[in-house]
Amino acid sequence: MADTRVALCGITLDNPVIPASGTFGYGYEFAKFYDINRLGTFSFKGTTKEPRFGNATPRIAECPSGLLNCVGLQNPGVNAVISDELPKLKKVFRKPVMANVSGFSTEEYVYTASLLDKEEQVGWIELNISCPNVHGGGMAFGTSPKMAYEVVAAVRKEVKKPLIVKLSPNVTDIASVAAACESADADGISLINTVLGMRINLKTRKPLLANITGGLSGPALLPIALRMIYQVYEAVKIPIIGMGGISCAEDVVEAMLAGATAVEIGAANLVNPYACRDIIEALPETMEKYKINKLAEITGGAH
Amino acid sequence: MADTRVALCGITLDNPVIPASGTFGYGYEFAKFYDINRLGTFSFKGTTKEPRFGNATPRIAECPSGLLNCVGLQNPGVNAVISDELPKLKKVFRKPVMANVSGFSTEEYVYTASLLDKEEQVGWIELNISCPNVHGGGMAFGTSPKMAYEVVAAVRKEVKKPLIVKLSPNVTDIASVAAACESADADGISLINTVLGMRINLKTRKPLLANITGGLSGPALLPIALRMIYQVYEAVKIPIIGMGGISCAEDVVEAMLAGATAVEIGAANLVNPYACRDIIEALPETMEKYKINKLAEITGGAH
Amino acid sequence: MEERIFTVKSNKLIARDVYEIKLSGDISGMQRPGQFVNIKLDGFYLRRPISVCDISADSLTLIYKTVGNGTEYMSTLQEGKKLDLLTMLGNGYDISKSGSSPLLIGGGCGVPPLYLLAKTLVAEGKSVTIITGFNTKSEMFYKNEFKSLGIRTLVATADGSYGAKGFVTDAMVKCGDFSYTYACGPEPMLKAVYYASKASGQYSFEERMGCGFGACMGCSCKTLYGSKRICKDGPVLEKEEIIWPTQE
Amino acid sequence: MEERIFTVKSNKLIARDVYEIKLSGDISGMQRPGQFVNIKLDGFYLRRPISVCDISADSLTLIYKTVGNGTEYMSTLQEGKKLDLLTMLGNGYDISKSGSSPLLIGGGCGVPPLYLLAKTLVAEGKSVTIITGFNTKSEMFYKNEFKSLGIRTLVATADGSYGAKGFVTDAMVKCGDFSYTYACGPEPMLKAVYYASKASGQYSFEERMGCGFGACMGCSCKTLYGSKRICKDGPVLEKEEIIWPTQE
Ligand SMILES: Cc1cc2nc3c(=O)[nH]c(=O)nc-3n(C[C@H](O)[C@H](O)[C@H](O)COP(=O)(O)OP(=O)(O)OC[C@H]3O[C@@H](n4cnc5c(N)ncnc54)[C@H](O)[C@@H]3O)c2cc1C
Ligand SMILES: Cc1cc2nc3c(=O)[nH]c(=O)nc-3n(C[C@H](O)[C@H](O)[C@H](O)COP(=O)(O)OP(=O)(O)OC[C@H]3O[C@@H](n4cnc5c(N)ncnc54)[C@H](O)[C@@H]3O)c2cc1C
Ligand SMILES: Cc1cc2nc3c(=O)[nH]c(=O)nc-3n(C[C@H](O)[C@H](O)[C@H](O)COP(=O)(O)O)c2cc1C
Ligand SMILES: Cc1cc2nc3c(=O)[nH]c(=O)nc-3n(C[C@H](O)[C@H](O)[C@H](O)COP(=O)(O)O)c2cc1C
Ligand code: FES
Ligand code: FES
Repeated sequence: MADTRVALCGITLDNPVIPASGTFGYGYEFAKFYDINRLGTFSFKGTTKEPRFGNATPRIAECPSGLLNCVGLQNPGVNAVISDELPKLKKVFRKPVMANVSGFSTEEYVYTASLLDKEEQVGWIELNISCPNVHGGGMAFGTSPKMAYEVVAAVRKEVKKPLIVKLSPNVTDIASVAAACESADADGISLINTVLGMRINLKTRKPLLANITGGLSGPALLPIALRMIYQVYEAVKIPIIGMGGISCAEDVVEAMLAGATAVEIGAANLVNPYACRDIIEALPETMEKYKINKLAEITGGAH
Repeated sequence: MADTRVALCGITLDNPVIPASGTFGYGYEFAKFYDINRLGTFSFKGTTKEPRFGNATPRIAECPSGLLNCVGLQNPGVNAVISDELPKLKKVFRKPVMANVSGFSTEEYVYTASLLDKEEQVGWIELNISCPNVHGGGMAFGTSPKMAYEVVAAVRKEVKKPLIVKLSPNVTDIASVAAACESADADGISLINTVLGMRINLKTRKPLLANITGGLSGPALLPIALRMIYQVYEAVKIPIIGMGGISCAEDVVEAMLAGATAVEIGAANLVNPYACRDIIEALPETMEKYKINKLAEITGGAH
Repeated sequence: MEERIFTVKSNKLIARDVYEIKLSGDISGMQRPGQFVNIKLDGFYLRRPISVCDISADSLTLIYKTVGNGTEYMSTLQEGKKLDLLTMLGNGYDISKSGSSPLLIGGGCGVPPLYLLAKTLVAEGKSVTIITGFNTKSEMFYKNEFKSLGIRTLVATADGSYGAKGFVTDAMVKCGDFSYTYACGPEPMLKAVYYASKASGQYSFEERMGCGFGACMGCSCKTLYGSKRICKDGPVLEKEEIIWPTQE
Repeated sequence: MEERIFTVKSNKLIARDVYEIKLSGDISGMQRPGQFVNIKLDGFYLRRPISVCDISADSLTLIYKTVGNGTEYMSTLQEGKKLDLLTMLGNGYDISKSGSSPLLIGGGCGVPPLYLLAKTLVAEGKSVTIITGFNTKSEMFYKNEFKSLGIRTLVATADGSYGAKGFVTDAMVKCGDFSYTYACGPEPMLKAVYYASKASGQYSFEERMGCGFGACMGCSCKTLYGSKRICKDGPVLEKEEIIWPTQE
């Protein structure tokens, strides 16, 4: 029997498949399509202190093997998430869930993360440090090891649950950012967030996205994500959640060999709403094909 | 009549289409397929001071909408390029050619660039600063504005022909690297080189490439390249050669709207040896479709 | 939402750059007018959303204009080709609000969903009027199909090459009063109709989509009832809730 | 090199995971044994190199093993499907060096190019012997086709399920002397043949390719005559120039 279980910061997942934040809403849409309790867990839409409508539209552009988005963290704000979304979520999802947290200042991160940390169903806090730091000149927290250290250390103090830091790939040296997060006592690293890109509308001769640039996701990212997972695995000892273009069970195995303990699946959910279910169903057969008995054992196998 | 001409650092090209270094050899292979004098120009294989065999094989891996390569600058060394390749090249190509130069120390860059600068047929020097700096701890020249400034300034002193600096996309802030090159008196910027990636062979559980990581090229890069061209266009006044995943005439227009004066085409030549000819032939029709009379006028049109 | 495989039965040019494609497959549950399908096309990452134009016993009719690479590719699909569709997407029009004499207004590629709507309203015994607007005669389609439903059918062309010269709103003034408005078309047309009609109504919007079923927040818009997703809470909005973006 | 469009005539399983595909199209200039074609497949970025196995008046036979996603996809291609091929790639075998009684040695997916080679040598009046090696009987193919050429045909299987038990080199010792060796197969087999045979010969190599026509330096190898590109200066190397990589 193929054993697909993995342990993520002390919590055992039935399988390593985790829908990525921003591509799975709060789970209900998908709960109509299949039993989402089959998932390892899922990471819900990025939550901020205040409610956000996000950016103007168009927010989506097609790319070769991927898409750009500039949704801009649309969410009802942490208070509404706690009062409205989590109670509804509880009805369709019985497992611990991953709370994805964003912010534009260290205080916002701390505020939002510490509120979500107290929610029973929240199993992990996933701190998305790719947002521009409004007090730091707009440069994203995740682009410098120093800023990353500061925000992670501040959140760490207020958060008891496992703290996973989600890194931006738009950096020269992702391993040093990961190492900074580890030294600020993060419990895990998740990567990669989207790669900054843009498209231009040839008819209007203007950028296609209202926000000019957007984040690239989808299979186009896969080789970049694998390289970064591999690099970060050599730089830290804490577990890694790998993501970026993962679309099938073979990609899951590849990301785990590169160093991931679990994986997140983003864009694939949008084009195939059954993507995560299909991947979970294909895992045992794929494991057999590559002679894997316990999936957890292959993490980092390519090093 | 569609006017496809563009001026690149004082030299007029019949069209903005330039096969990218490393994907067009020294032109002969392609001269058998079509008249390469129809090209704007082309950038020949990266040349170093010493001959290099390059990395072990496998050097190539397939990716969604692209490929990884770790050829490792295989070339016969600058002296053989001058004595053997350029005379042969002259027989098949009548236009000024772009000499792509690589090195592992500032001295090597200066040595190679100044020798090629003296060659009559060389129209431009394209300085590829993505190579690891052996004296700078292995970090690539192109990853820090300071290192970029130093190598460009040193080469600039010895080179009379237009000096175009080719940037690596594997950086947090490409605009600042471009600005450093401009202030070191570069005449142009070309971007992007390949994005660092990797793939793993699931059967052997080892990295697929002998060199572990390789550079991603092909359509997967297009949105990343467009974003960087756009950013660099806002940061410098010197002309930009845009590249990264360009595969058809519409992509050429898109890169030019983002800020490119001309474009290079890399991976597309490998899967379709007629790619550049096909693009050149499609340009007039595409210009008509988007109501462009003079192609040169659209550069930066999306800003 | 359901994922279903359909087979191309026919795919033909019916006006300049406009194609009618008929697909056979399981159409159960797809009768609500104003809903759309999201089509996976080989070589494209995102699906393409197209409104349901008509439904028969076992087939689905869509009408699409070739505006880019995806729709260009669609126009090359041959009989027998299998397509993966997400079906029953969006809220669709609420026909219970139509009153006795509803006016339907469609512009360009906004016309198709009004066909199933008109057919459904006629079946409910309503007295239906439709105005369709096009740039020019060669782009016009489905005039006869609407006429065959036995409804009053007006056409406006911007250049006057067919029917009334001008926009759909120019034709509206000649229509007299009506109980309700159903509209679909480009945003400037919807806006003009909004200001030109006194009656209440429902307007169908377009937005670039990531998923088409409510997961990604790619298609959000602001309404007086809060932010809504065009793909899931729309594409049809009540006239009363619409907030027009201040800048185009 | 030439780019040509071929049409699938047939595509069938001939041994475990091994398919024979016949393509019709313009085969002029493709008669040189040991050359390969590079095939564009929908949904894959790089082309897939496959050796020419046989050529008839207007068709081309290839034999391929399903080892990954590209060849898996190839195995689903139906009659009538059009394929874009770069043809006449690589140097191919030089038959002028064969002498009167050449020995051909092929292992697994290295067997196919030897068929056209054998046919060509027979047509030149040579006395040809072929040894083909497989892991096991169910993977064996083309034994009868080689026999039909009227040549001496030996088969070795690693598990002894057919023919001589062992590797091609075990079968070689039973063959007596021969004038020249032509070999194609996995690198360990080529290396074993290299050390086992006294005669000179030509060996065909594989490498992962970017272009297949000499432009990218993706497939370089070191030889005693300098660095060579497997795709352009190979895939066939002279025995005398081969440098075996020191580590596997
Ligand atoms: C709910 C809904 C119903 C629609 N119904 C129809 C219909 O019945 N007939 C018809 O001709 N068209 C319809 N459209 C528009 C149609 O989806 C686009 O014209 C089509 O997706 C363009 O694809 P392309 O690849 O040819 O263009 P490209 O511009 O190459 O497409 C690139 C991307 O932009 C998106 N896109 C481009 N234009 C639009 C647009 N106007 N609206 C939304 N997304 C767009 C595409 O889906 C794709 O993701 C509808 C759109 C929506 C949102
Ligand atoms: C000159 C030459 C002739 C060949 N002739 C034959 C033949 O006649 N019959 C046959 O079955 N196979 C042949 N091969 C091997 C064949 O090209 C590969 O098995 C095939 O490309 C694998 O593709 P895939 O997508 O199924 O595998 P994947 O592993 O998914 O392919 C991924 C990438 O790796 C490359 N690749 C994978 N394996 C090999 C390999 N062994 N050699 C070169 N590239 C590889 C692919 O081309 C592709 O770019 C030949 C290879 C070369 C270089
Ligand atoms: C529409 C969309 C919205 C996203 N929103 C968030 C978000 O709110 N928070 C976050 O950390 N990542 C967000 N992401 C990034 C994904 O979680 C993921 O890191 C990225 O898309 C790469 O994975 P993929 O290639 O599998 O999509 C979003 C991605 C998409 C496509
Ligand atoms: C096989 C290969 C070899 C390359 N060699 C070089 C090189 O020698 N020097 C250089 O500056 N860039 C080299 N490049 C990078 C390309 O010139 C180009 O910057 C990159 O591939 C992105 O463009 P593309 O997506 O059109 O291929 C190489 C790329 C490939 C695919
Ligand atoms: S397109 Fe994804 S929510 Fe509407
Ligand atoms: S594969 Fe490109 S040179 Fe051989």
